Amino acid sequence: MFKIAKERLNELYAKINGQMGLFIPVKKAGEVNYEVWREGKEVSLETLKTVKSPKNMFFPQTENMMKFKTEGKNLEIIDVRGEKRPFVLFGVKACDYKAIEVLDKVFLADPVDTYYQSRRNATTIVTLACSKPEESCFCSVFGIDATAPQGDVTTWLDGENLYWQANTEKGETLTALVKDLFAEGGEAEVEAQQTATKTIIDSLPFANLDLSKFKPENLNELFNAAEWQEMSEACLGCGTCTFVCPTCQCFDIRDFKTNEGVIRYRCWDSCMYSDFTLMAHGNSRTTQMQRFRQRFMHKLVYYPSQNDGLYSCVGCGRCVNKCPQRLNIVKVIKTLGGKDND
Amino acid sequence: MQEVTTEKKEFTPNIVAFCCNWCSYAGADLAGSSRLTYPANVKIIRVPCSCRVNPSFVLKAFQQGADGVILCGCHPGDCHYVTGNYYTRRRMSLLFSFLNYMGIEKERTRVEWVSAAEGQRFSAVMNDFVKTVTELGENKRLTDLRVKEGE
Amino acid sequence: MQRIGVFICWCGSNISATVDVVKVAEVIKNEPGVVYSANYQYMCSENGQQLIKQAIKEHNLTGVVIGSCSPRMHEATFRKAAEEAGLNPYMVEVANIREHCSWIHKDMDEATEKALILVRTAIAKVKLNAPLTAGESPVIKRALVIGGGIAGIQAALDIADAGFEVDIVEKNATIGGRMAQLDKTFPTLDCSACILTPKMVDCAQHEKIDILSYSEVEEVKGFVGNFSVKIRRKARYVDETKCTGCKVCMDKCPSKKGLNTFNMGLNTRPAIHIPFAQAIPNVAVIDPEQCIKLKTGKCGICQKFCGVGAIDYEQKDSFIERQYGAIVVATGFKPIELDAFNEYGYNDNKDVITSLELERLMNAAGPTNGVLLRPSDGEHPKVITFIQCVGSRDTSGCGKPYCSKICCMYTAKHAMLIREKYPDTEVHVFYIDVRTPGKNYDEFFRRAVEQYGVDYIKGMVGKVYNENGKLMVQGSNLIDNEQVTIESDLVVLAAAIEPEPSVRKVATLLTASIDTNNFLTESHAKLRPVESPTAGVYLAGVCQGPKDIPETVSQASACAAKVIGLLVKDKLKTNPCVATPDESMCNGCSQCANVCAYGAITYVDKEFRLGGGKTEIRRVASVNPAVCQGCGACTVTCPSGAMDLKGFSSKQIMSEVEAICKK
Amino acid sequence: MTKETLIPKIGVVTDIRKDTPDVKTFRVVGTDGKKLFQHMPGQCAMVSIPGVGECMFSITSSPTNEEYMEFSIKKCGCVTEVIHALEVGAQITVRGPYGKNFPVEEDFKGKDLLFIAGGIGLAPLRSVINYVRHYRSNYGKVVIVYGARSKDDLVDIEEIQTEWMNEPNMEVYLTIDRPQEGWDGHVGFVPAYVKELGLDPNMTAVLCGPPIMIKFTLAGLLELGFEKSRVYTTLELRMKCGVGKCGRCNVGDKFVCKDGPVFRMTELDELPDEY
Amino acid sequence: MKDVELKMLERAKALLESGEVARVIGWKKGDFCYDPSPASFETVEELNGFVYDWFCGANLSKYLIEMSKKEGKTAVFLKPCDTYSFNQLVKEHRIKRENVHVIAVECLAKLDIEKIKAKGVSMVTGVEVIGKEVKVTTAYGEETLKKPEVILTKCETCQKTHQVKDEEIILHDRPERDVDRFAEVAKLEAMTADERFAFWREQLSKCIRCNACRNVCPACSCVKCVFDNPASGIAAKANDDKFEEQLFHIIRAFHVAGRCTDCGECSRVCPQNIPLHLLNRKFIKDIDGLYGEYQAGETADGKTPLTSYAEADAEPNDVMKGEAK
Repeated sequence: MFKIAKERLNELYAKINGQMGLFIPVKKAGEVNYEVWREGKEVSLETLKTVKSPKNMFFPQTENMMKFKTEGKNLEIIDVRGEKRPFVLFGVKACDYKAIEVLDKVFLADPVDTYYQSRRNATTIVTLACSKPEESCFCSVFGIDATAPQGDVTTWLDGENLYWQANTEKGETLTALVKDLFAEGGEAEVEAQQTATKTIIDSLPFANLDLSKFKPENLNELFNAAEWQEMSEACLGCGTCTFVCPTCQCFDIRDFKTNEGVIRYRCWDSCMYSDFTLMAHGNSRTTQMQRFRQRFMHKLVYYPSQNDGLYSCVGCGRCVNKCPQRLNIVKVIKTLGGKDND
Repeated sequence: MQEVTTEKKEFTPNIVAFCCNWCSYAGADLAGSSRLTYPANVKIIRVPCSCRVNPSFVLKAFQQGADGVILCGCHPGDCHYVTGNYYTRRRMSLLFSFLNYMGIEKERTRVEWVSAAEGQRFSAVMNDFVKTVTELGENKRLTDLRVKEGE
Repeated sequence: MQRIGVFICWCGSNISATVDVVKVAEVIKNEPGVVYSANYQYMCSENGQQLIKQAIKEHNLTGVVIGSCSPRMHEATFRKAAEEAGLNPYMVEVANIREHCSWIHKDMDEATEKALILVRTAIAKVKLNAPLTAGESPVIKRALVIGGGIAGIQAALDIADAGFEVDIVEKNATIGGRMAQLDKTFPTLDCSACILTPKMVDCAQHEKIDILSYSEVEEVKGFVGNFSVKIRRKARYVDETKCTGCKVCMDKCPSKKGLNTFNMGLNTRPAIHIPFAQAIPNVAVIDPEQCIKLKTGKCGICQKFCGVGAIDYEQKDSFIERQYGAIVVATGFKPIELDAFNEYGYNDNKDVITSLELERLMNAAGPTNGVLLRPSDGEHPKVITFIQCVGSRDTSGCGKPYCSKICCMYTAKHAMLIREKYPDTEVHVFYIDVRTPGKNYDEFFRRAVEQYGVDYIKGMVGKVYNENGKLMVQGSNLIDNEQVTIESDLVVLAAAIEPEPSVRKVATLLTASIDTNNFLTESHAKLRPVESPTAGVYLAGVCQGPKDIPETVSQASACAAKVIGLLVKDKLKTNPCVATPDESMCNGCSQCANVCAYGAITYVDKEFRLGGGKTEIRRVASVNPAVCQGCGACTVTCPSGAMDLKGFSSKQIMSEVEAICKK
Repeated sequence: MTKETLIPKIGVVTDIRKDTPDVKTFRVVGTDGKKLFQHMPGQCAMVSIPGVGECMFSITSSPTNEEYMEFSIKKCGCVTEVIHALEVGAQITVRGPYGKNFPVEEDFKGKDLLFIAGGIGLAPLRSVINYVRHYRSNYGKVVIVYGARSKDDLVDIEEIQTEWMNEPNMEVYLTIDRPQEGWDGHVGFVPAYVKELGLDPNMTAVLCGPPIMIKFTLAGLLELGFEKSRVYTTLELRMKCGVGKCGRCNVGDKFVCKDGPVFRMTELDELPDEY
Repeated sequence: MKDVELKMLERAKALLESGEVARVIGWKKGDFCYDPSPASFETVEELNGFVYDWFCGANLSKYLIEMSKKEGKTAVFLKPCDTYSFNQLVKEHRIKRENVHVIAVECLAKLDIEKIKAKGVSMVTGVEVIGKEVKVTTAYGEETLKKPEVILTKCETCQKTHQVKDEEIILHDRPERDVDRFAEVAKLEAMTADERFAFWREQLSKCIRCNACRNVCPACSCVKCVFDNPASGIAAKANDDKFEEQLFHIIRAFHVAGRCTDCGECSRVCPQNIPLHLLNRKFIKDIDGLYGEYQAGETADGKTPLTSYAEADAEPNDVMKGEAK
């Protein structure tokens, strides 16, 4: 294990940035989101939850896929992707890291989504353990240890230092690159922090959510539950929950006319939107209740039944904080989940 | 430095002019039949009344790379449709003031009332507008680059 | 995919001298969607049109773009040609490469480049054009005239003389209006009744005119050529068909203390009465507020004495509904209330009167039988002071900002008549300006001053007060630059006139727009002064703006000409470039109707399928294509973009924008 | 399957046939004049007009056709409207094939097959029917019941009448909803006709058509003694990616584009009722 | 606030019991002391979850668009600011007025949990407001905060009073602030165009186009939004670049101009805390300055500034020169 003094972190960023791209939580106009690091930007590793999750590093909110050019009647398709420069994603929390695993199962499943894959392959992920979880956090419910996230490199941050431990080959490569900034040591501090943090995690209000009911065999029972109507009543049908969610992966493919031709791009979409399933001759989900149900059923039942029980929620609590009308997955779990939620 | 100046010299702005059919378009016709010149980069779109111009048309023009947008209609009180340009006046006052508030250069947008008899004025207005926008340079703040940061 | 043909006109050398027309036609061939492209010397010529027609047929064209002179010049020509070749005329677009290009640019390359862009822009538009057809609507050959004053009477007579049925709806018991109250008329000083009453009689006797007196318009539906109007016939408690106008009831009626409104309240009349001697119809009416029988149930004297049994205390308001092709609004005016003008002491002094009251005082059929006596004591006034512009040209907010237009002339008339009849009377007139435009008007005014020695004082009156039974008029004389006080016996105020208040309701019913002073708005101040923006509605008389009798009569006749022009048509062709809402997206928020100057938009409840077998009833806009003029104001007001304009759709305009901006 | 699953190929429209007032069949080949890719009956492809949009259509032609692919497309939205306006020679984009095919090489083999279609629902079945005709000896008896609103709405009527009706061991029953001049065939709705025909319940059935037709036909088949596990149908939901990622066609734990569009009735029973 | 809540509960019970209304729209308790959700209550039993506290900031008026279509009357609790939105929706025929029973309720400003958390106070378990002080109980102890510093941004400049007069009112509110709600707009106006551009670029670049601002906005009540409608020519789902962000917010602000009641919900719900209300307020400020003061939603009838005009209105070019008044 290595460590580096907090005040020298800028040197670390600069060093990484010299070799590859660096994405890191940056504060802009009051809000913290992942951004390209540049000298002078206000890095905020301490921020527990970035507004947007780091998923847009692999699955950007909008992404040009190809261009079409027309010459007379002839059509030409141009792949607009360039070579992906390797980059480091720095400061990923345990929940967000787990969410990448959830996304991998979708995008890297056959047939592989090469847009996602090339970004994913080019990334070295440096995770950061949590030390101050708050009341909306419930990652432990999904078996995530916020004090020991995985990733190519795991780091911990306390008042003085950042502690660094490489986990993978990619991590080692990165470590070698910046090693001269590091000193050895930090195991004791890290352990102390982990112990303290775990005590907080165990006492969090959502620490004991009961997921036992959300099993594939209960699919139809849960789907037909009467409570959906009441739970979804206040839902505005905005996409806030889906857009801040680290695991939501719905997208749309659209065309945009430019002066030279047509760009086909994909962008985030939300199952909460009324036109998500709209076709020329009908809509399979006409009510907001159906759309609301779809989102949570997908996270808690459909996805797990396709992926060996892995839930498509990582307990990051972003929806708990950001839903305009204070609806969220915790309320759904409490209403429909196992009886230990009562 | 030299390069910059030559570049500026070569810049000819793309101007979209929305003209109402009854006054301003006729005014433009009169400018034409009176052989009163104005730059070729002004292109006119005919609308029945200035009140047909939706803010989204203006924004669309900027998106597609227009450097200036000008709206011309009958003088207030002379609208062929009685009250159309009164609404235009309010809408565009508010819209253009708002664009200015967003930091879009206010010189890029303009409303002028040109009657069917004011061919002279039409040409003068267009010359002046082109001059103003040329001095301002390319529209960079409200154009669609479709280029993304951070990749 | 459309099959578009492009035709580039040389216009002799007008276009071809600066635009390389051959090149334009050549380059444009490669545009997607273009299947034919040609250039010709004069596209608008017989041969040119033939070329277009031939190409439409040979190449199966679905759209045509013509690069030529302004569409204001030959769009109609080319559309007609296309139609003759079997193509919908609205599938033709004109790129203006003459007025907007060749004539204003000198550089050939530059002009050619621009011409190409303009043609491409027209192609972009025509690709989104849809065939449009003008609708037709039938015309009901009957006109409604609202208001039975001189304006309404004249309009009705002219329309009826042309052979069309006309109904006059008059809210009072008789037609005649304000003019019937006047004594003499300027500038000829002939007797008002002498020239008006024959016309009233003509109306009554005209087989095509139906006078609906004591009636009001209650509801208006429909649109130009096809209005359906509900009219309330107020209960007059006298059977109109039986009453002979013998006036016995008036003599016998025990309740005689009602204010005579015809005489401006200067004397009284019985509860049952005929407003004045020459009233049309010459039928009595009972004032229910005043009638003892109607108020208490006891009395019934008039019924007893009525020889023909015309009295019917049980009569109720009734309604009739009729269809009209055109409506003339001639609701007239009233003098303003003078409550806001305390300085003139109108409410405190009986001898401060308005000019209209003076008219009655001087009229032989008036309360004093034409002898000028002052209201307070019946004495003959020796000093009379006129004050002009009472409430007119007033920007203080108390009165009206406009000039009432008639006051200068009638004041001169009054002054002259008084000096003529009572030469011993001293007459002063306070004025701000004297305005006398009009044939023989200034001569008339000068006669008052020069021949009759009326004392005109330029200046404003500050105060009128009573001192020892005399009315002291305190004002300034701006010419002599001094304060003057005139001891007067009678003060006459030239009160401003304003539209009859009931016009507001009428305007609302007709969705005719009204200005801040309650005058009805004309369609165009200069070129369409007698038409309301609401198609099929015409304006006559003071309801549109202050005017005197000759002007009113001319406007009424002009109205009639317009109405006749409309009614002779069997069908109306409607402009196909009208607004249409996409009902599935309409919120029914009413914003579009708020900006429609023509009242073309109404709302209907419509049922929509929601999916899952459910339905929902929503209020949605509905545009009457016969009334919509196609300005597009509603399309921008509509937040959901549900409202679009045919021929100038949002998509069309946006694609024009795109084509222009494409570098 | 191309490696870049979301990047399409360019297709050239070589023939357009107007089947019904609102259905056209488009023949498509690659720019090299060859077939764009191989597929199996029941599979779909994403067809797009750049700048307008991309839509999923079932491939109507049989895989055994080595020269080209066909799509029968009904005009019902903005993309299909533009497609309908295409002329021969136009270039479009195609990607695929997507989804599971009919089990022609597995469950269908050696079986008697019953195909029931309504309206444009014949499009996906045409592929499998012609496949079966090509490998005729691998299958038993074939019965086709096809209905539409009117005789003008029957897709591919020429092929049905000239080829299918003359195929040995193949029965074709046509019906239209309401009597019509010039039609001397059966009149009535498909579900009723199916019951009327008294079909052998041991056949393997494939249904395709509007939801309401499927619902009533299925009920009729069950009445006749058909087993749900041997009844197949295809679903149609909004799709964008075609590879089970964009989330749109998700029903329960299935993605219609990936796990369908062909489903056994027993599989559908397990899905929540949201398709 | 507790006494108000009790009174509201009492009324809700009475209305449901008597059958006068079929449902009551209010708020229901969440998992914490600060996360109540809007909810409808159809039975007295359901009212167990009813709550009205310092965090009931949501504007309930928009729910009435759907609720008023249902069978039976709907009672709704509206805060002063919500009554303006209600009137505006009635004016636009979006709410069936006859199906709604309005109960106006006291507000006294609502608290913003994000602002409380930003003060470094986490694990909040309880909140009590005493005058101008907020006592926060947390898992770690107690904290006292200044109320004006932790109220919702939309409450900071609120001077609204109840505008639905014909229905019952639970406790008249007393507006306690006298602040210039246009101060921040004026501040921006005073900047140079470059500075303003930089300001809005930075703010709007955060936008994730989640549509929360649009979907919560009572003025954005379109059956189908132009941005969802491919036929509009400006439909888009996500910000593809800076133009998109601006286009969306400019068009949205323009569409609600003259109709926006300044309820501030847009800024409240923005997950990126973009001060969206400053966009709408610019329109309000301009309208007030150019065409006379106008408060949308003050009445349920009449025309809006953009659907009316005066002959003497300012000329756009004078407005741009800053010379119009």
